[in-house]
Amino acid sequence: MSEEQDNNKVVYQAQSSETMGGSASPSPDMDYVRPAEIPEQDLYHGHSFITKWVFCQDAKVIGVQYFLTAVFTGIVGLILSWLMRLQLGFPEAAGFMTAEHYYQFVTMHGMIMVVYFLTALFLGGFGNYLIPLMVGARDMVFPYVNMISFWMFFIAVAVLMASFFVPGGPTGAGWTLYPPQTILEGTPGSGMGILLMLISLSLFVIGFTMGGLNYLITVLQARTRGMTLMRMPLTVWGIFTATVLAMLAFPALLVSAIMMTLDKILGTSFFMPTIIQAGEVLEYGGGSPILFQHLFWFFGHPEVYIVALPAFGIVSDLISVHSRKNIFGYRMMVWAIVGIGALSFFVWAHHMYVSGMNPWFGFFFATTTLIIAVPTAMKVYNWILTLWRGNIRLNTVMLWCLGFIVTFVNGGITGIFLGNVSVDVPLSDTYFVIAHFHMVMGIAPLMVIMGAVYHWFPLVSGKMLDEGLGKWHFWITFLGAYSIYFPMHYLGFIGVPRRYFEMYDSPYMASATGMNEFISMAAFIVGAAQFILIYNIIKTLKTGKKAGQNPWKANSLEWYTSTVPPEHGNFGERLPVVHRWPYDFSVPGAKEDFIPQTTPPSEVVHTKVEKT
Amino acid sequence: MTDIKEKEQTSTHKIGIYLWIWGLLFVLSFFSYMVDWYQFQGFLRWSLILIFMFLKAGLIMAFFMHLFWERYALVNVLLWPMTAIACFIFLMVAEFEYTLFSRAFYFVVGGGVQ
Amino acid sequence: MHAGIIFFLVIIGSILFHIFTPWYWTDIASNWKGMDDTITLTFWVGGGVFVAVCLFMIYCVFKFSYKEDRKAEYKPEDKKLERILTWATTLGVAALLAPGLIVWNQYVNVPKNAIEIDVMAWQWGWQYRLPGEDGKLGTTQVINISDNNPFGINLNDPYGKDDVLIQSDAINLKNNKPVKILLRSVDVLHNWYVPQFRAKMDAVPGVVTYYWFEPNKTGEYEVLCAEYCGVGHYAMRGSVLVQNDEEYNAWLGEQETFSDLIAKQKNFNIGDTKLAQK
Amino acid sequence: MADPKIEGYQFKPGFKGMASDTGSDQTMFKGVHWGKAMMWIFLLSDTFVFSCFLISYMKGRGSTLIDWPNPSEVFGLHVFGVDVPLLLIAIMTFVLITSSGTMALAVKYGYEKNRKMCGWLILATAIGGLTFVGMQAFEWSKLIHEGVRPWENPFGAPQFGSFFFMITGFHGTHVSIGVIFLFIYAYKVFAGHYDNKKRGWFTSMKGDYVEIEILGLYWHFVDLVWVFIFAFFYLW
Repeated sequence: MSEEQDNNKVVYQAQSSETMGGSASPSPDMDYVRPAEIPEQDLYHGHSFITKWVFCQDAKVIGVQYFLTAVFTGIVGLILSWLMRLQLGFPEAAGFMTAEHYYQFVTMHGMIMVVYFLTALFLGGFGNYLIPLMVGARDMVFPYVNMISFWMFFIAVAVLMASFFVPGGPTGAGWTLYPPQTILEGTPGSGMGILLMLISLSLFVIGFTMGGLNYLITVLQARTRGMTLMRMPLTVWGIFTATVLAMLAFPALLVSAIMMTLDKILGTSFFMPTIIQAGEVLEYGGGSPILFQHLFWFFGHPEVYIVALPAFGIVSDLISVHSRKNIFGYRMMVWAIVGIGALSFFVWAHHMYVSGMNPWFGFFFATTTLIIAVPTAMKVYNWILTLWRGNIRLNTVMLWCLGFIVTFVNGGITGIFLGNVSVDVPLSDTYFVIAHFHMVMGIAPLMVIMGAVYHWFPLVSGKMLDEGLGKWHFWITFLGAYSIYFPMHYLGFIGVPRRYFEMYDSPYMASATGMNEFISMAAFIVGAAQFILIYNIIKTLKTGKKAGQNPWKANSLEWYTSTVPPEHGNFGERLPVVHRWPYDFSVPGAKEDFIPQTTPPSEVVHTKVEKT
Repeated sequence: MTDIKEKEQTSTHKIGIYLWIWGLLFVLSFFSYMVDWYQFQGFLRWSLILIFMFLKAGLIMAFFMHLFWERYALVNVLLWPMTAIACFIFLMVAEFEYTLFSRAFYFVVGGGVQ
Repeated sequence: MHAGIIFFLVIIGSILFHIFTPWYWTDIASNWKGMDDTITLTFWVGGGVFVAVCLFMIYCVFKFSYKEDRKAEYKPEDKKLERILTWATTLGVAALLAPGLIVWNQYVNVPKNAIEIDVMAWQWGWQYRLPGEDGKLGTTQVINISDNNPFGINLNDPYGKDDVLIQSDAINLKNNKPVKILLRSVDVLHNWYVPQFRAKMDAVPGVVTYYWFEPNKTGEYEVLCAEYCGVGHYAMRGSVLVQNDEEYNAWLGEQETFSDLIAKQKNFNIGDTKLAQK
Repeated sequence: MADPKIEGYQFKPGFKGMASDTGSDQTMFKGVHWGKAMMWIFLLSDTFVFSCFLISYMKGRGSTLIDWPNPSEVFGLHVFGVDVPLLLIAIMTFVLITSSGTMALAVKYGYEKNRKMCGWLILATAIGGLTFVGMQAFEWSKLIHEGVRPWENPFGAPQFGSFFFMITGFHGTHVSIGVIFLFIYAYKVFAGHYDNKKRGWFTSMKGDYVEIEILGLYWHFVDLVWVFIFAFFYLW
C-alpha cells in the first residue's frame, strides 16, 4: 500500500469517527481502496469579482447561475400561463387579448417551460451543483467550457426574450413549431419571431452540448477513489442518463432548426410542399411536413425524459434520506433509469399517431411505448416500498416527494392512455393531452424541484428554510395544481380540442365554461403561491437559522465537504474515499441511523451491512 | 494527465500499419469511384457503394481513430447508440415509401391503375 | 398526520369526482365503440393502480411516520418481490396493449365498401368531394386550384369529371355506411374531428391521409379542427349531417358535379390560380 | 494503444474487461484522457447531427415526385475535351484521405514526442484541409454558375440544391473549423508548448501531446463524414 493511501485513511478515520463514535479495530486489508489513477485537478481560482461571480469557473457558482436564469424564465412562463388562463376562464376580462396574443403566449409558455426552465434547471442547475459534489470531484472536468456553456445559455435566453419585442412579436406556432404554419403568414410571429426562436434554440443546443460533455466526463472519468458507478447516488444517475439523452437527442432539434431556418430565409422546401395561401401559390414544393415532426419528436420524446429522469433520481434520494431507509431495489432503480433512457429513442412517433404518418408505425410505437411503462412502474413501486417500514420524517421535503408520487402516478397512468395507439385517437389534441403532460412533466418534476430546493438549500446557503412557510407553499401548490389538472382530463373526454382561443358556442362544450373558470382561479392561486418560496428564501437568507453540517443526516458526499457551503475545490485538502453506497440508513447494529459513504468497513464491522 | 502515464502510452504502433491503412483507403476510394465510372446500376451499384463505404469508415475508425486498440468499454459506449440511428433510418425508409405512394396515387395516378 | 388525511381526501375526492362528473364523453355516434371500451378498460386498470399506489403510500405515512426510538427496516433488495411486480406489471400492460392494437388494426384497414370522401382543408375552412357514379375520385393537384376549379382536380383524369363537389363546410353522410375520409390540405396542418365519431387524423399538405368510420346515429354534428393551424384555428368549424338512405340520396341528387361546373363556366381558364373565396 | 498500467488495477480483455472497467471506481474508460473522452462523446453527438441530416436527405429525396438529378453528370467536369464524371469529388476525396493519413502520423509522432515531425505533419494536414475547402468553394461556385440554388435547380427536384448546399456546407464548416485549429496546434507544437507544459491562452490549463490525438480524432471524423456524404450524395 502506498504512503498516500495510508495518509488518506488517517484523514477519513478522523472524519468519520465524529459521526460514528467508536469502532472496532481497523483492519487495513478490508479498507483498501486503489490509489488515485488521476493526479489532482488543476483548478483556476478566480480573484476578482468578475472571475469569481460572473465569468466563474466553479461548477457550483455556474449551477446557481443556471438556476437563477432558469427560474427567471420560469417566472416569465408562469405569467404567460396566467394570461392564457385569464383568456380561457374569463374571456370578458381579457378583452385586451387577441387570438394572436393568445397563441404567442401558448407557444412561449410551452417552449420556455420545457426547454429553458425544466431542462436548464435540472441539468444546468442541479447537475452543475451536485455532480462534482456527489461523485467526489473537485469541479467539473472542463471548468472553462462549463462557464462558456452557461453564457451560451444566457445568450439563448436573451435572444428568446428579445423576440417579445420584435415587430410581429414572438412566434405563435405552438411549442412544437410544426411547419408549414410556423413560417407562414397565418401564424403570429412568422417573421422575426420564429427566426429568433430558432436561433435561440440552436444556441441553447450548442451551449448545452458544452455543459453536457462536462457532466458526462465528470461522472465517467472523474469520480473519487472507491466511487464505482453502482455507488453513485440516484440523483447522479438520473442527471447522467438525462445528459446522455440530451447529447443524442438535441442534434435532431438542431438539424430541424437549421432546416426550418433555411426554409424561412432561403426559401428551400425541406418541410414545405406546394402551398396555396390567400389565393396565391407560394414558392415552395415537394417538401414533407411530417419529416419535421419525426425530427422534432426524435428530439422531443427523449426531451420528456431529460426532464423526468433527473426528477426520478433526485426524488429517490430525497425519499430515502427522509424516510431513513435505503432506497428499495437500488440496482433495479439504476437499470430502470438506463432502460427508460435507452427506450426513449424508440418511441418518438407516439406523439404522431394521428399525424398522417405511415399508419403501420402505430403498432411498433404503441408496443415500445407500453414497454417503457414497465420500468417506470417499477420505479414507482420502489419509491413506495422505500416508504414501507421506513421512519418517515413528514417535513416539507417529504411532502413534496409524496406530492410527486401522487401526481406522477396520475400522469403516468394517463400516459398509458395516450401511448396505446387506438385509445390515443379520440384523446389526442384534446385537453386530456394537456392535463396529462402537465401532470407528468410539469407538476411532478416541479414537485421534485421544490423538494430539492428545500433539501439542498442548507447546503447551498448554510441556512434552513422555514418549515411553516414551506408547508403552506406545498399544500397550496399541490392541492391547487391537482385541482387544475385532474378535472382537465374530463374536458378532454368531452372532446374539447387544445389550442382553442375560445370555444363556447358548441353545445356539448358549453358545460365546460364553469370548469374553465374554476381551473383559471386555481391557476392564479397556484402561481401566486410560488412567491411564498421566494419570500421564504429572502427571509431565510436574512434571518434563517444556521444549518450546520449535514442537517438531514444524509450519507452522500455533498454533505461531507470541508466547509458549508462548500468552497471552490469542494473537499479541502484531500478528496474523500468512498467505501459504500449512499443508502446505508438504519443499518442494524450501527450506532446512528446512517453510515456516511466515507466510513470504511473496519469501522462498522459489527453492523449487518448487506450492500456496499 | 500524468507524465508517467503518458510515457507508458507512447508505446505507439509501427508506422507500417498507418501506411497500409492509408493505402487501403486510397484503393477503396478508387473502387468506389470506379462504381460510378463503369455506371453499375441497381442492386449491384448500391451494394458496392455500401460495402466500400462501410469498409472505409471501419478502417478510419478502427485504425486512424484507434478504436481497434481502445478498450471495449469505450467502443461499446460509442457503437450502441447507433441502434437508435438504425431504427430511425429503417422507419424513415418506410415513411418515404408511404409518402411517395400517397403522392403518386392521389396526385398523379389515381383510380386509373386499379 | 394531517398530511396523510389530506392525501386521503384527495384520492377520495378524485374517485367521487369521477363518479359524479357531469363532464364525460359525448354519446358515441360511430362504430368506434372499441375505442371507448379500451378507454374504459384502461381506466379501470389504471385507475385501480393509481388508487392502490396512493392508498399504500398514505398507509405508510400513517403507519411509519417518524418516531425517535424506531429504526427503519434495512433491506436493500428483495429479488422475489421485484420479480413478481415486474411480471405482474408486464402482464397488465400487455393486457392493455392487446385491445389497443386490435382496434388500431381495424382503424388502418378500411372496409372495401366504404364511400371515399375527399375532405379539403385550408386556412380556415372545409369543403368536400364525393365520387360520382364511377365510384372513384379523380386525382388532384394543389396548383390546379382556381376559381374555376376549386378542388384542383386534374382535368385529364377521367375519374374526376363526375365527382360531386360540395363547396360548403357542411357534409351529409349516409347512416350505417362506412366512409373513408381522405384528407388533404392546401396550406397547413388541419384535422377533421367530430368528437362523437371519436376518430381523427391530420390533414397534411403534400400528401393525402385517411381514416374511416361508420356513422350509426342520425343527427347533426359539429366538425372541429383538432390540429393547430394558425390564428383562425379555434373558429375552423364545419358540420356533418348523418341521414337515412332516402334523405341522403335526395341530398346527393341535388349536388353539382365537376362536369356541371365546367359546363357552367364559359371561359374555363386553368392558369388562373385563385382559391375560391367563401 | 496497449493498455496503460494502473496501480492496483487488473486489466481484463474483451467483454470481461468491459464489465470490470465499468464496475470499477474512478474512471470507466481506463487510461483515457478527459479531453479524449470528451472528444469521443462530442463526436458521437455530432454523428447524430450528420445522421439526422442524411436521414432527412433520404426522406426528402425518396418522397419527391420530381426526378432527382444524376449526380454523376451534375458533378462531372469537362477536362481536355472529355467529360469525366465526379472528377472534382474524386480529387477532393483523395485530398481529404491524404490529410487524414498525415494526421494519423502526426498523432503517432506526437506521442513519440517528435516535435518537428509532428509539427510538419499537422501543417501538411492543415494545408490538405485548406485545399479541400478551396475545391469545395470552386465546386459551389461552379454549381451556382450553372443555376443551382438552394431553392431550385435546372436539373430536377429543387430539394437537390437544398440538401447539397446544406449538407456540404455543414461539412465544409466542420473542415474549416478543423483547419483553423490545425494551424493553431501546428504553431503550439512548433513553439514547444507541449514540451514545456505552457498554459493555454483561454483555459489556462497545461497542454499535452494528447491534444494532438484529440485534434486527430476530430479530423478523422470529418473524413469519416465525407465517406458517407461521398457515398450517399455523389455516388447514390
